[in-house]
Amino acid sequence: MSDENFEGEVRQRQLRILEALLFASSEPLSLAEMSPYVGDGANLPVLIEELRALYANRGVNLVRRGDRWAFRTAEDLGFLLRREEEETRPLSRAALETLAIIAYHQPATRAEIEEVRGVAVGKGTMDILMEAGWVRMRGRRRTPGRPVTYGTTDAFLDHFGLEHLSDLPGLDELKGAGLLSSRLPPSLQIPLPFDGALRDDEDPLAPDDQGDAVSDDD
Amino acid sequence: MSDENFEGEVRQRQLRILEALLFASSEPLSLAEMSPYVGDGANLPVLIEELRALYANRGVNLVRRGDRWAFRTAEDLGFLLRREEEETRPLSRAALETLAIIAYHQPATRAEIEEVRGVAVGKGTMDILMEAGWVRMRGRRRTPGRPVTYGTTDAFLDHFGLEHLSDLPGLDELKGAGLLSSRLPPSLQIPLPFDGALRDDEDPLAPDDQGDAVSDDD
Amino acid sequence: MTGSLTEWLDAEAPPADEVLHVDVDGYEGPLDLLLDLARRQKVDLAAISILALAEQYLSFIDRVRERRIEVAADYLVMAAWLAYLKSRLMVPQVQDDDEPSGEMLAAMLQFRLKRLEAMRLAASRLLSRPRLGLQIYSRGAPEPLEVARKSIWEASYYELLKAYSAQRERGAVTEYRPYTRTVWSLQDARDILQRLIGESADWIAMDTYLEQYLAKPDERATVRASTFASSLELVRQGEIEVRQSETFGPILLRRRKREQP
Repeated sequence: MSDENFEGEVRQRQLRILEALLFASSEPLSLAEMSPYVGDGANLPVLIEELRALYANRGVNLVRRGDRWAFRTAEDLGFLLRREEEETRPLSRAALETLAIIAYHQPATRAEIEEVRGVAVGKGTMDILMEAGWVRMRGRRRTPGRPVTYGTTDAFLDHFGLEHLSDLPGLDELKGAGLLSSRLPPSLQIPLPFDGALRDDEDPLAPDDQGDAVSDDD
Repeated sequence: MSDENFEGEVRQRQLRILEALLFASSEPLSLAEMSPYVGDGANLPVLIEELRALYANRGVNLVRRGDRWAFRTAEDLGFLLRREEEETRPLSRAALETLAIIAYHQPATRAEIEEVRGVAVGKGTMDILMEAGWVRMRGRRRTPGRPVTYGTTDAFLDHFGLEHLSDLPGLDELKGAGLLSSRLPPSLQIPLPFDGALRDDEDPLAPDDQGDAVSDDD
Repeated sequence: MTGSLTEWLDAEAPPADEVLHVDVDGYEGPLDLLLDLARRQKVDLAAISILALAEQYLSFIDRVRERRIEVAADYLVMAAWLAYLKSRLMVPQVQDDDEPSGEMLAAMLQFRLKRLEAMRLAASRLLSRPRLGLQIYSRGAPEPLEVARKSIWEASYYELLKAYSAQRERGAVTEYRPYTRTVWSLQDARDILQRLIGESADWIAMDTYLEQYLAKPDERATVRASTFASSLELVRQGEIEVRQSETFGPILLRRRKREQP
């Protein structure tokens, strides 16, 4: 009986050593690597199997990687440990300006947007607007280079509380709201956004069309 | 009965998540850090205590470090696991003494440390302790010159295997002998290492406070 | 005095980065030296003879200086303090002495030595604890918790319209032509007024004189203002007279009759 007790204690200690070793190791360990720590008399395969069973239903499992062993967090908890956090961020000025131009001038190509803005439109800016779900690629203009045409989405209308694109205020309304000064050349026109599916000069996008290739320094 | 079963399952899952979280992290985690993973209804202190008891006699223990928790290999296996590579850069005597004085006398100003050691504290010494993550600037003492007060961190507790500052070796003894008084002559009131937010005579550091300006030849 | 001087002078060299603070043979300041001397008395610090300790320190410093070794200032300050302490301990206390007694000074020094020794002991106890990375290990293969941050973009309708308007306005090619007003200078007004009044001695309204100039609406204000101001100047010079019989009534002007000499 006391012999059994003693054996149980030895075994318990061997298990504890294996536990600590596998926990602290940065790499999975082979039986040969663990053996010197546990002592000669130990039956490592049996001990490892016991440890595996012990951790089978826990948050951490003992897993086999080839001939080596390691502790890993349980697979079913993986998604939990990768949490998503939502963060509200104001749109940058560049993104806001680009969005506004697309809204009024759609369908608009990148070159057309840049003409109004007077500066280049970065790829990041377009990405943000597409990620926000407010801008979409509509098609390709039937002109040399076949540039992608951009337009707004229903989510855009939804976010800004518009029923139709035609609800966007025109020249007189913008002036009335004090957003445009009254001393503007009479030639200045505010376009009426095009709300339809495709314009005469637009081709639909092919299903696998990834849009314009944009250089990195853009 | 099925309600009890359900509760038991929820609890079991919460324990598994905590286990996985604490196993996955090499740094101690606070309850606030763990909370978003476990869900709202969980009673974290109770769950942590259950986990601690579960691992109490294992090769890996759940230990408390200040207000944080971490899995660490069991202390009694230390001699077995001890690796060949030793400390890359042992602390100088000056740094070690300074660390001890800060730990036992905190919050302590540079002048108080210097009084105990009877010699100026080099800037390098403080830098080493702060870089190691063991010492931090706590605030500023509300006395003329508003000197910075120093204290230890949770990483200090973690490194030296202490749950709380009250676990500092020989603390009661030193306190009893009146040796933790930082100013002469030894008064009747004997301060204890203080880990709390800020003392009555301490002001918080401004966000951009860089600490004491120290001359180069210091 | 126990131990030989050479033994002390052979003390281990200090680490290079601390060398500035170690000026006397590997000691870290006068308190460190005193503590070492005290330990050589081989008794409990509580039972130490402070007087003997002070003497040992002073003779140690003397010997070091005999060897023409620079002694750092704080060692000398301590030496001076210990010499003072020695004198306080050896001379009987005078009544009504404001300064602390020799016994109190000795007790203070003893306290500081005990406290320094206690901190050294504490440091070595800390070091002998099982330490993380040496005897205790954290997770060797941490699996970093991933927090994927998803941005929700925020923009108001007003900001959108403002952004659009601002761009269009910026882009609109506007030719800036400064609007130039016709302004009557006071000198012009005075010359014109002088000419119009001539030698007329009758009261005639200012607006009547200015009739032809007031035809242009955008010049009316400047014509009236400048003319009125000039008329006041002419009155001051005794050239003309001005009269107004009621508020907002017409301003009447006439040439002032010259006194016959």
